[in-house]
Amino acid sequence: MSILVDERTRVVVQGITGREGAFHTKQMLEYGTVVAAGVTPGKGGREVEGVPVFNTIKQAVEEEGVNVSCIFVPPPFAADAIIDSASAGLEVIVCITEGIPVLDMVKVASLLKNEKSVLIGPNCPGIISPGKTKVGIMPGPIHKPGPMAVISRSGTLTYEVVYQLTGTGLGQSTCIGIGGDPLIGTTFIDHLKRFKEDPETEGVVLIGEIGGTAEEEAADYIREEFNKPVIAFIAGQTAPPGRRMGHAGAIISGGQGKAEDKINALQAAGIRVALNLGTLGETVQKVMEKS
Amino acid sequence: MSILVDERTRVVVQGITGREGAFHTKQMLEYGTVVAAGVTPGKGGREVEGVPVFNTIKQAVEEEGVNVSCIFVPPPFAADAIIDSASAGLEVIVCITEGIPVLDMVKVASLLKNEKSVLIGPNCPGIISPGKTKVGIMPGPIHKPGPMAVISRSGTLTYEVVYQLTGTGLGQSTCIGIGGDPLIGTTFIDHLKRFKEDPETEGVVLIGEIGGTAEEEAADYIREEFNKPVIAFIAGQTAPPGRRMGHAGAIISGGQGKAEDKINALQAAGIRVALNLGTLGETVQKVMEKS
Amino acid sequence: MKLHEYQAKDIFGKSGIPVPNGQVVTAVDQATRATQIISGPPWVVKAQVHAGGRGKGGGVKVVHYPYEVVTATESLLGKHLVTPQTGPEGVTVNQVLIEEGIEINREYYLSMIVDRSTACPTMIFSQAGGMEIEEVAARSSELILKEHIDPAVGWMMHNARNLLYSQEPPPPVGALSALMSVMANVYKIFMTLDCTLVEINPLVLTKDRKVFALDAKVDIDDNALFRQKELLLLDDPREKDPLELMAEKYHLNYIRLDGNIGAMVNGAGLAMATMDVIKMAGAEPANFLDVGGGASEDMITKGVEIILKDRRVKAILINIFGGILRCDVLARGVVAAAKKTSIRVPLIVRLEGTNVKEGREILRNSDLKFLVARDLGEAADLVSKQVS
Amino acid sequence: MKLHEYQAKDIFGKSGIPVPNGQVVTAVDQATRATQIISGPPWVVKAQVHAGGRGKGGGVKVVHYPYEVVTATESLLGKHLVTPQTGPEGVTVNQVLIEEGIEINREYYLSMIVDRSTACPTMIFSQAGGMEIEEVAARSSELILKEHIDPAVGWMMHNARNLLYSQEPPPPVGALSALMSVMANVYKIFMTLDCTLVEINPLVLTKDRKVFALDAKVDIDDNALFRQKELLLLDDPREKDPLELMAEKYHLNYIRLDGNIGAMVNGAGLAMATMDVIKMAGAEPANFLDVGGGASEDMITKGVEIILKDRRVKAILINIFGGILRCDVLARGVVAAAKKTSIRVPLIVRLEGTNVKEGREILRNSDLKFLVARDLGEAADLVSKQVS
Repeated sequence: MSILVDERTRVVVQGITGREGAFHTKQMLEYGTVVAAGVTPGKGGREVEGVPVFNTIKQAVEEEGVNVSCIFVPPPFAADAIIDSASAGLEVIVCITEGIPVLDMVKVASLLKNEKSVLIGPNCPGIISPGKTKVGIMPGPIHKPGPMAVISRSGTLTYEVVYQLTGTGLGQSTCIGIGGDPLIGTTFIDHLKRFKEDPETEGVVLIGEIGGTAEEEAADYIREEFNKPVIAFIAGQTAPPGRRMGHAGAIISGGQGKAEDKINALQAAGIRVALNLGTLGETVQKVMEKS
Repeated sequence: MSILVDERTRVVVQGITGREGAFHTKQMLEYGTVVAAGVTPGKGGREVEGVPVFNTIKQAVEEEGVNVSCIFVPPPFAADAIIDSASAGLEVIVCITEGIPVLDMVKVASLLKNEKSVLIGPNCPGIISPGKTKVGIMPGPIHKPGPMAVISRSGTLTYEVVYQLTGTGLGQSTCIGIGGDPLIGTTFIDHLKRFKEDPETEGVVLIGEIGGTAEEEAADYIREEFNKPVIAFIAGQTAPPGRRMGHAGAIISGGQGKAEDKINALQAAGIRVALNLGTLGETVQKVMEKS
Repeated sequence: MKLHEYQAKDIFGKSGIPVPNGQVVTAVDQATRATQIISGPPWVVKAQVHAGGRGKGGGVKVVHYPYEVVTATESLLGKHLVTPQTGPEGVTVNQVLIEEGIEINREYYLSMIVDRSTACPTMIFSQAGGMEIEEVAARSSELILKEHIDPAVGWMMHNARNLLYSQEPPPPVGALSALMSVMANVYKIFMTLDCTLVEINPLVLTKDRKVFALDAKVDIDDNALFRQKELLLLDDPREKDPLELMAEKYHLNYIRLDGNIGAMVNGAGLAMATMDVIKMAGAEPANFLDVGGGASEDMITKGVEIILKDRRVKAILINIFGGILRCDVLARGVVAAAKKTSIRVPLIVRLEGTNVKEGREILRNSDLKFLVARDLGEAADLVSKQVS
Repeated sequence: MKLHEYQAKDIFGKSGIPVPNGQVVTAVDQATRATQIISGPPWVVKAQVHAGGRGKGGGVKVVHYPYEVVTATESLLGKHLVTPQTGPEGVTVNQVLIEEGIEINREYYLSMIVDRSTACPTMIFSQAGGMEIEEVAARSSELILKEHIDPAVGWMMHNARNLLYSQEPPPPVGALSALMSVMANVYKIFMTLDCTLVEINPLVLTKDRKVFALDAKVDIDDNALFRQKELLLLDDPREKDPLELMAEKYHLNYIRLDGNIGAMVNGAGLAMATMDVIKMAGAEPANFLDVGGGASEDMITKGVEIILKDRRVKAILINIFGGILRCDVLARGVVAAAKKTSIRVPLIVRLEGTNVKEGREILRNSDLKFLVARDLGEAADLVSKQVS
């Protein structure tokens, strides 16, 4: 009833001794996540919230059998942290860090082609399988277990959507923030494929925004291969071209990445696109009731 | 009755207007190889031995449907030529060039992880499926079609072996020179796997030499997975440590790469190792008669 | 971070990409001297502004007499230039580039970006140079060629050849190596300076087969400026909106727009969606403002102040989904802002999430006049009422 | 191409890897001056030869008085140094490096190579520094740690941390960043100078947590010298065997060995196999000689001459499998050599392949005395007869 992370997940927090790392380690532990280790180079041997700190990912793997990492290290060191985790063979790498240089991500992407690790993010809220584990910074209590999957390029917008879903009684199997950067580890399609195989997921809410063509590609995939109801929302209909709207990846450039084109592509693929965020929860409820 | 290259093979010669490229284009054509195109940047539009010359591999693919390349370009430009062919999607890339800088090959190897092309060489005589096609510089007439596969790190030594095989009446399915450099595109194991699946190949002659551990790894593979007779020969039993014996890859260093260790590993895996090159042909014949 | 044309050409020149001789002037009296140093006629006088579409806005003048260089400079310096990419108020021209005119035989388009779907640095080349590349893409996309560069191997000569030999007709033999060198240098600049864009449009060939970058655009990855310290010196804050510049100082993500409803939101996606809600309610958003997850009380105060500095704003919608940013922090920040600046317009507040009760309590107990929206739907209705 | 220790340390110093102060001298009278510039006692006087195992051969002396620096220099300069890696005749010492002595607290081993099986630049690190790394590998391989570097991403800090924090105990905190910097610089040198080996053994830590490269080995990829032209200046041909040097000039692949049967073969693999045939016949190969696929008549002549210059040679086995190298070219070259130099030893010739008839004909019609072997088996028999 979830993908990628669940009760089996043993998290290592990279940058655990930093302010954000420590805060969210506490939050994750409170949610019930097994945070088995932390890593901060040079601070091995300490503890944060009762979690042992190691100098390297390698040691955290050897000593604590961690299989998922959650990265809070500052942008100049984040690519190193991702590659470190990938080289150590972690299954899932969640990178919260915002502001990683694009050319660092070019390197990361090149390396990940040859590794089995799944990278969520960077510049994302993380991933949560409600009731099981939360790897990231989303507020836990707004979630509840259930049949809806959520895939989103955004953070708080996702919380808003989840809040509405939970409000209408629709719980979630897994919610993933794939990240707001132009180069991210996974696409909508990567996760749609996983949700397709997840028997407990009954429908998907896809939250896109301006910039790039990921939503258009997802629309093609859904039309051709996806067999569960999808409800989409696209943020940025009023965003002007050429400006980065907060997210590094949210920019209309060279005539590409407009909300309008995305909405058209999704609708042409037969996907219900909610235009009004205020009533998105109700819209999802209606679609799911029909199906 | 062959692997990688056969009647379907349409060769593009990279560096066709050079002395060696032109000479061996003629030789290949005489053998019956379909040399469909040549590439020399800036010399597009010419002809060499009746073969049309293009400026880029891309054009050769588009115009002539080539699927295998044979590279004769000088060492400083050879890595570029390999990567060009790989990016253009060629199935097999045979690189004859000797003397490519090791760090260029590091780049090539890294790129090839993500491409489907099979690289034979560099610093190799090429590949021949006798009676069908020859992509390389080996003397064609010493070969004859038959059941023996030959995989070798060497050039003339391979000709010697093939000459002896043909002399004893044993023809060849495919003979591959994998190259004498420390970094080469394919290993003994890569081809053993292909020969395992080739119904017409009845036995394999494996010709190794000092340097690296490719023979030891092949021995492990053969013991565990290979089901046809293998006869091995290792050159360099009298080679001193620390010296490169002609081939860039033929060097005993750090206590590794000795002929003795290779012979021991092969014998321990139950493989017949011919110690006397002079009677190798007879040895193969005996082993094949028994099997 | 955008560079000016003259800054980008300076980088080009140092990297071996040929550019026309030129000189940047900031005062009219420097123009005469420039004509004495720079060969001409003709000369080209170009306004140095970050906004694109300069030519259409009259920011580029080709002149044939030295006195015309002076009058052209005079007509541009200190003036407001309105281009398709500026607002109607335009941008002030603070610098002018005076260049030798180059006789053009052929015009190419050349640029480098990071392609999002392949995650590779990608070179884009077209024989349809000198036009808007978006228009070329829309009209005849077959004229636009791309080479994806694998970061493990970097730029290789076959990348250049694939682009050049695909032209019909291919560039003349004498110009091939110069073009290949420009391409290799563009890649090098892109990688070593952490660029998000390097663009040469047009890249021209003269009759005697010389190659020149006639225009130059270089954008630097803001996230990489920590390791590109010397490029920081090239930043020209005069090109930015004063309110955006102020927001930057307080680490607020603010973008000024043309509407009349201000918005303050946490999170970029939610901020965009809130702008859309405003639009659907029949109004126009006056700004994008993402205060971020870690906003402090002070940042909230500054955010309200900046929104209000835009005199067009008729109402403000605050939409906060408390996560890491707690609703009580937001409320305190808004109350503090009200104490500093009189909030002269209606305030619509929608709070949800962490510490929402405390937040609402703080607002209720303040002198502040504000309208509470229980959800986004209600917020939209309230916005709608403000503009009707 | 091998560099001398002092050359390698010069590169290290310029790249930011700390090395002891030192000076290379080529004459005894420079030694006194060196002691005045270089702080001591103690001083270390080191013979500069390419051959390894210097220490065991008495090529490294630690001394405590200035006059000892002079006597140690005197005892090395111009002398033949015999090490486990030279022949019994040793190598001549032409240069001596005089260095300040460093007080050693801990010794590490650090090197970088290209790993053949992963095709990746690989750093090797061990806390068992100052010993032969092969011995450490054989005795306690768990002490040898490796980091493979993906060429797409290059050296990253976690690579260094994986090596350093795996030590038991890890290096002291004060030395960590210095060690990480050495590692990053070794990688940089390796990649930018096209090295096949960079080795620091030992890399030492002093009591006050300073880091020094006490020894330095840098080998350059011969195939990359076309783009490392400035390194060519560092080549020291005096370190090479004179016959090998001569062969190099004629593009012949010749390696001098200790035996008494010369061999001339086309192709490296066949040349090695022919040496093995000689050995199995009860003799010892005097050399490896691959004349290559494209050998000319002149190159063959030079090859024969070079083999004969080795006075230990009692017979020559020529084994040619004609492919691109035609047998007639070979034969003409051998005949020409016989005209120039008297061939004083028996010549065993085995020819096969392209133009074999013409080749045999040419030999038969010459004044040359030679023995024909129809195949390799017969060649072995003939060799056997020569030594029995």
